[in-house]
Amino acid sequence: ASFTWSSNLDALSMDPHSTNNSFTNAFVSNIYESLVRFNEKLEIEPALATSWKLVSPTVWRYTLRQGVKFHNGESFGADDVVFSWQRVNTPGSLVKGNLSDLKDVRKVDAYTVEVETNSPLPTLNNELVQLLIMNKGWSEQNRAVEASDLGHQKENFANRNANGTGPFKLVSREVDTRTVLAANTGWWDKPKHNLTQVMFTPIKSDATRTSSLISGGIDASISVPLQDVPRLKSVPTLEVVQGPELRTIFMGMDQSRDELLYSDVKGKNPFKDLRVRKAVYQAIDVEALKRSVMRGASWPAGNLLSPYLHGSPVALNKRLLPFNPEASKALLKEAGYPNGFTVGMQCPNDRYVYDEALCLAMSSMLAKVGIKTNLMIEPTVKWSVRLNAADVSLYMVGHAGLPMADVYGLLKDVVATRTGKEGSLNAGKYSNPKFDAYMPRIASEIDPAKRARLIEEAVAIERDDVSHIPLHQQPVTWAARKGIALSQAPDNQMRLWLVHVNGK
Amino acid sequence: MMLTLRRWRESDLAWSLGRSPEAWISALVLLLYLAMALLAPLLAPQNPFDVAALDLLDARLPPAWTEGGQLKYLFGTDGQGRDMVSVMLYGLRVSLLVGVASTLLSLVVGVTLGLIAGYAGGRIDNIIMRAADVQLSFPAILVALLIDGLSRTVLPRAVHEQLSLLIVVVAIALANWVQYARTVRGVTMIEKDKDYVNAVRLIGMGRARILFRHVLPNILSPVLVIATLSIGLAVLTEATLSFLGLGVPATSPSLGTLIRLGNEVLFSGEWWITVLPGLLLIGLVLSVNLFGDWLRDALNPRLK
Amino acid sequence: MTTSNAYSAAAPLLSVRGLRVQIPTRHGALTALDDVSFDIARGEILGFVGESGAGKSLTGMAVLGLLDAPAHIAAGEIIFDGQPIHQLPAAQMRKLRGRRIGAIFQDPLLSLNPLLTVGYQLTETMRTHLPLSAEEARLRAIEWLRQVGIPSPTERVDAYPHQFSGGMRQRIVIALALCAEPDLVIADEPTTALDVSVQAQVLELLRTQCRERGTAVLLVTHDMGVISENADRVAVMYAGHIAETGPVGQIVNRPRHPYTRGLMGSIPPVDQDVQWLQQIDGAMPRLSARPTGCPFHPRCKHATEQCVTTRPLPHPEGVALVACWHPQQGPAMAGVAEVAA
Amino acid sequence: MLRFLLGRLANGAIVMVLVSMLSFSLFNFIGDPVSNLVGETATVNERDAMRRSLGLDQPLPVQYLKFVGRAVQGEFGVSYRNIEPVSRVIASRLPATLELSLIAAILALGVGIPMGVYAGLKPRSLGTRILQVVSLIGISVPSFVTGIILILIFSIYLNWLPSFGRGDTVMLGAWSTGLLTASGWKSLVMPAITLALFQLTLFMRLTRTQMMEVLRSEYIKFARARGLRERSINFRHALRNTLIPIITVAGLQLGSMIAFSIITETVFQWPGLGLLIIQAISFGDVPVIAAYLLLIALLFVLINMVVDLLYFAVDPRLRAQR
Amino acid sequence: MSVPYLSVKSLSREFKAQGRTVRAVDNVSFEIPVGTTFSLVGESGCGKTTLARVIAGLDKPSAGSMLFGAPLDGRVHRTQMIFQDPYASLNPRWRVGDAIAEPITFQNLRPRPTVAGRVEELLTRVGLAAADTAKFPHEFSGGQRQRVSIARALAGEPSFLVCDEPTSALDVSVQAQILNLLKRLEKEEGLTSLFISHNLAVVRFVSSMIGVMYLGRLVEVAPTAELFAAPRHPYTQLLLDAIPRIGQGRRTVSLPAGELPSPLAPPPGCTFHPRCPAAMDICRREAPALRTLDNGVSVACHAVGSGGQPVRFMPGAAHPASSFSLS
Ligand SMILES: Nc1ncnc2c1ncn2[C@@H]1O[C@H](COP(=O)(O)OP(=O)(O)OP(=O)(O)O)[C@@H](O)[C@H]1O
Ligand SMILES: Nc1ncnc2c1ncn2[C@@H]1O[C@H](COP(=O)(O)OP(=O)(O)OP(=O)(O)O)[C@@H](O)[C@H]1O
Ligand SMILES: [Mg+2]
Ligand SMILES: [Mg+2]
Repeated sequence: ASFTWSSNLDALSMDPHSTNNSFTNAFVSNIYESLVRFNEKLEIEPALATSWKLVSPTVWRYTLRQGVKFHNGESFGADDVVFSWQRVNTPGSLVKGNLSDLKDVRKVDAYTVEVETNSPLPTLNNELVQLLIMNKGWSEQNRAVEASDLGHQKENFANRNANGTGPFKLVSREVDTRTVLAANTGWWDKPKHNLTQVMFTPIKSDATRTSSLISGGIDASISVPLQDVPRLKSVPTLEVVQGPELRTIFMGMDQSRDELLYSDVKGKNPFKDLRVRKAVYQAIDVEALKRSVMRGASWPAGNLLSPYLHGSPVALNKRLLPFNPEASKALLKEAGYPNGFTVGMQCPNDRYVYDEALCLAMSSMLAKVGIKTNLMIEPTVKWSVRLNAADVSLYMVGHAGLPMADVYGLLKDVVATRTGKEGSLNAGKYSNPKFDAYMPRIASEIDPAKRARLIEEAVAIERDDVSHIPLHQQPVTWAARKGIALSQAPDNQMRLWLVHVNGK
Repeated sequence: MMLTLRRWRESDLAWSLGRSPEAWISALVLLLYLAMALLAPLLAPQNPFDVAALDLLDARLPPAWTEGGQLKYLFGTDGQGRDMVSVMLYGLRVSLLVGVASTLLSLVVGVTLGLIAGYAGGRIDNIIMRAADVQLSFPAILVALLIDGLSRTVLPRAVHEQLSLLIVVVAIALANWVQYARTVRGVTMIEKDKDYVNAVRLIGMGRARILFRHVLPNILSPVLVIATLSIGLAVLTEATLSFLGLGVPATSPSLGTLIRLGNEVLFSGEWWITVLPGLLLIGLVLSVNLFGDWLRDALNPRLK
Repeated sequence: MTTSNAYSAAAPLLSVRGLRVQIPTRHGALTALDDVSFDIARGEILGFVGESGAGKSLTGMAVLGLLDAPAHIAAGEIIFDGQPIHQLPAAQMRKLRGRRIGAIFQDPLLSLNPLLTVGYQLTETMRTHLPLSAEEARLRAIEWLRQVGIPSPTERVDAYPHQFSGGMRQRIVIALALCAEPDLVIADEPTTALDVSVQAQVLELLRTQCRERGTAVLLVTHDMGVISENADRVAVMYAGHIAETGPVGQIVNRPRHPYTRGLMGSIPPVDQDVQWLQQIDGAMPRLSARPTGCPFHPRCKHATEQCVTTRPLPHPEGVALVACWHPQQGPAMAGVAEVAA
Repeated sequence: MLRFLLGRLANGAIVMVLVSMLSFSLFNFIGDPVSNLVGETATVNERDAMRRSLGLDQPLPVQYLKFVGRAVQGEFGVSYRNIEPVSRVIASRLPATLELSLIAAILALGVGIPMGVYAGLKPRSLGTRILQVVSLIGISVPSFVTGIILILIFSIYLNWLPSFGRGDTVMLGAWSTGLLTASGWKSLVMPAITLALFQLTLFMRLTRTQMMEVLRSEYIKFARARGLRERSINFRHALRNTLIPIITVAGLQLGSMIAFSIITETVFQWPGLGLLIIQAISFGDVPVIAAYLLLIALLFVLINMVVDLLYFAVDPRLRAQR
Repeated sequence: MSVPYLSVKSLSREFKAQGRTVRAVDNVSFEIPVGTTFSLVGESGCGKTTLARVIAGLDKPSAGSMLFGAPLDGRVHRTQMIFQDPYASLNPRWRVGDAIAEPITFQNLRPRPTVAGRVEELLTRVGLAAADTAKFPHEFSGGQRQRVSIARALAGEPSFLVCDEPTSALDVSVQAQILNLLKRLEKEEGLTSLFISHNLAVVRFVSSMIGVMYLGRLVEVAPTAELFAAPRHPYTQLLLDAIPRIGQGRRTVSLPAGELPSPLAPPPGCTFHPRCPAAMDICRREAPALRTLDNGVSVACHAVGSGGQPVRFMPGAAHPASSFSLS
């Protein structure tokens, strides 16, 4: 059967190493595979490796699958794995950062490789998902041994051509128009899908995408605007599937500056006071946001971590404090702000589901307890500059814990003290040495039970500190023609090899 | 004052206005719009800028006459629970402000440059007209980006945030000055050689004074025509900019932002959020244009 | 020329009777022409003079059926070759224009379409009215250019109007007016835009061409000299009325109407020195403020009570028709009147 | 004539240099491409490395000179977003936009001018009044709304036309055209109407005023006085003379149609320059933005030249002078 | 003789047009005595307006000089100008009263409180009513506007008046009013003027000296009576003949063919030679200089004898009242 699907984004490139863009990575995963892969429940399952074992605390040995062929007919082997590791380390590669805990990948024999890590790494397989395997011979033939290097104005063949081992082959590609894939009949796995040809057409405009679903121009869409859900549900031939995404949306606060930016408070920073942070927490009605802004489609969060993330402390997934404007006002008064104060509020307007509307609604909620907000709503290109420069006071941000789907990445990016290597999204510069001390331990604790306890303790610290104010997990909303079985996962990735089209 | 009033009443313009139903109806509608915009704080049941007064629970209520509507909100509410009547009144205010302010600004810039180019000629003329060419190859959207970015680097942070409305105005104005400059330049080149200008040159009057006292009043009618028409265009441009996320912030609603936000929920049945401001905008642009159209014909001596 | 109608061959080619043209405005209808009557015989040149705004052009346009809206004929009739044409349907009037009644306008630069070659404009005009093939028409166009004195017409037939000088252009306009061989040409100030020396050439051309073909001409101008040298008869207009009509010699040498006399007297003479020019004080009334009775009475030193109340109708005075209660006698000489300082 | 063209070219060159400077200074204001490249969770060190690798850490004049140095060789670098040479990205998008603009222009001129002629010939008729009001509605509705309304009617309710894309295209050498397939034409209808609507109204209004002025001119009166047929007067004599101002405006409008196809292309996912630029802006794809701006400037320069040449073709007065 | 108010010496004015140079005024010299009117005649495009603009100071000469002598009564030298087109010479947006007052207030000629009175006085002077101050130009007829222009010119208290075809756009009855007014001003105020026209009859009425221009050059300068009695230059003769005469009936015109050559490409030698019946070889090669003859007449023609006796070059026009024969 043939299948046409759409999203608001297009893959940036077909090269699995040249970009670090979650949609691109997800798209390319239908063509290229790694040693292991996530299934729709985000569990690790064997892919190009059949088994693995720990040979020393920092060295793992992977047995590769035999008889696997690349799309061009060449056989897959250890050389390709080593080659791909080398390619990931070329200057142009942008996935390097996702594999930064790996030290080396060595060939043992034709079908065995060893992976050495910098330190004991419980999440190695989660990281390895990012190491998509390219064919050495093909890359050498087509001068694609290095990833495209933007700095040197270089493009390479792999950008618009692909040769993987995955369930689908690239047939043609027109950027922003359509990318056509065909089923790989020689795929090593037993296909659960019944697709022969897949057409992907990105449609940027929400209304147009929805119209195309209704008029039958496309079979499925993986970015359905929430407001269109009722309309789509009313179409008898369509079906809407909705579930929580890994991504949690939360509010950050500047907790490092001595004087808050964009504020009428001079000479001090109210957010350094836990009472003020709690006051903000209690002023925001996440249930109201869910009902009125998110149209019922959100999962109010108790902490920053989605329950679907590996290692998530589910026990802590309940609100720390209830919504209570009176309590909030009392806290503010206690902290010395009986009349509240004014603060800048930085939000993106094209990044998260209803990001702008959420901020507008929160601005109204905060106003009710006396915190007047100066809204600074911007497109992502600008908003991200602000985050990087920590040019923020009260800001919205979100994190999905991807690509590893593990709590560690999120905590490292969001909560850990900002340094050159950590806290990249910690624009408010929250910093608690007690929390930071947990980080290396979580990173290298192999024993799952011990690791879970460490995580729970660390998250409790951060949660009690109100380092951030968690809002909710936003929804993944897909729609498709009835009779098409899609397997939706919280990482919002279209796994084409699990799609089944009935009839036809 | 009385004299001007009387002159106006007896003038051909007034007469021709009376004879064109489109013209006086649109003039009436414009006056009505103007009144609504000016009196918005008095007319609006709710102040949409007072965020503390909003209740999220009231979000997306349909108009009062439909099922589920509340009498409190005649035209329903938007996604933030703002009363549609109020946001539309305030939106009209912002849109008109953007339209009029940007038109005035581009008019002042364009007319001044056009006068200078037309009167001075030669190298100065050349420079100004090249600048016009450059300007023409920049779509308003990119101009808006440029101005926005520029103001960010030049202005102190806090100031910039409050100026987004001004930035939109400046961006639209910059995109539109060229047509004034070109028209005025052409007319100035003709007017400056007329003998009434020569007559004042003979008494030794300086250039600037001649330009503004004598030439300017005579080029006002084509300028007036462009201005009326471009108010409508500016209102639309603002709407388009806001469609691209570059317009006025959503907190100060313009008709454009309202339509843009409402446009997103058109399929979900919440038609009033986009249709009502849309109709208001169409009415505004339509009457401005109809009025401008009539003015063009009425002021064109060759068509009399 | 054959005439087979109820009127005798001696009947005038064009006869305008009691013509009234009105222009509706918001202050009511303005009467721009009132009770205008005159005849033109075949082959005759009738001069039309009068102050600017007196209604000369309007008369010509009324005859052509080309009054600009909202001006329209409110009363009177225009009879051309025995046939009333003032109420003719547009399509029939169109066939008449160009074919039977030609026209020449004041400004040769503005009269020619700048984007079409003169040859095209000539052939189109001819082929609209005469059964000619394209080649025949072209040959005739060249012949016409030759006749109106354009040097090397074969080459210049494909030239555009801007490639000719003003005098040549006006000659082309004459060729255009005559090329479908009309019986009457209405020439509205055909030389006002031209230099004196060129003017003489053009007028002579018009005169010869019309004489040869027996074409009658309504020659509108305000240059008495031009009238004097070219017209057979003259009609003098003042404020929408015809003040005086008569043979050219009579009007020029022995004008009867005080206005005509004033007009003649205010022309500075070329051949003699004068101290002061005779002047008619005041200005012609505006259309919206026409005086009662004789329209000239506010400026007339002979005006009496009668002139204020009752409008004089044209009546014969010698060989002329004069609309005046107090027609004057004797020659009107330029420069005789002393101005009251 | 040659002198004139050379002068035009020199002027064009000045314009291009100014545009290049302006567009370059735009870079710093667009936002930061680095986040989009390395991912928002990338560490500070990774960002800095990327910034250095792109040369964004160098002083602005140095960046500009490098940019100009490459640009004169027709090199605009590699698109940050698609990692393709910018020249190829633009070349692959240009046909879509040009075809769309061209068809829209034909529509605008082909419908607008006849409507304007009618309105000019019968200025007081009921038809004209209706035409004027209705056409004004066309320019009172923002084009993103027009687009959605068209989609609602023709894609959803009637299901006649596809709501997005360009349909099937055929390669003619390096040019991908949608004009040779049925689905290409079907896809073209709605975007072309959306894009043309504003210009159509503009041309109608312009033609009407011009027509009314020309019809009052002395040579039209003289043509009437010669008893020429109405049709010939209206079309051969009058319309021709109204063409001169229309050509100027048409040139400018074609240029701005190409420049302003942004909205239409976004609404209909039309894979042209407009869609490219809007995505480049939101990504911070500086090389593409710079090249796009230069291309638009070049287009305007070229169009201005073509307009001048058309003047020569239409107006014999100009032909003689040069 | 009398003192010259203005002496123009070898004045030229060139224009660059379409890459070529047009000599609109070519080496012109003449003098205007105090309190008299000097007229320039010549066909359209011969350079009259250009010369007038240069003399009025609205334009710069390319070469040559102008010298304004001190007026006899010690008044300051002020130039004013009356323009040809009565419709373009008044600012349509200004009330007539304001337009007339402007030269007074701008140059501080009168104390402020008296300005209004002065404006009314000027208006009555030119035959308009004091009540007309509040009107706009469009409320006047062409002749009335021209009178407003004259009032405005007089308001500037000129010692020198340039009149560029002030009556060409008007009909004869209005023309008579204006010409009488100008003549009265000269007589009463002792104004010196330069008067430009292409109408010889008008010029004869107003001026004491006449200069005839052809394609940018002066071809003949003579006292008015002398010029009309005995035109020397063939072009002057042509101009005189071309004027249609009144009351002499139909005439046979046998004017030479040919029209004004283009000033862009003037013929070599004497620019008039292509139209001149007396053209000789030398005329095609050499431009004749303006020679002063004994009776105050200057002429630029090779064919005019050194003694300056008038010779009839033009075939002339016969004026038989009855017959007409066609050439
Ligand atoms: N369309 C019109 N609307 C108003 N008044 C008009 C119109 N057409 C002509 N008139 C007036 O009618 C009168 C007669 O005009 P007409 O053009 O016939 O005068 P004329 O004798 O030809 O003058 P001129 O010598 O200036 O050409 C004038 O007062 C003129 O202003
Ligand atoms: N600004 C200019 N640029 C180029 N050529 C000019 C300019 N002004 C005048 N000329 C040319 O100079 C010549 C003389 O013009 P001018 O206006 O002085 O003539 P004129 O005798 O006043 O004519 P008219 O009787 O028509 O007013 C003409 O050929 C004209 O084309
Ligand atoms: Mg007339
Ligand atoms: Mg002149």
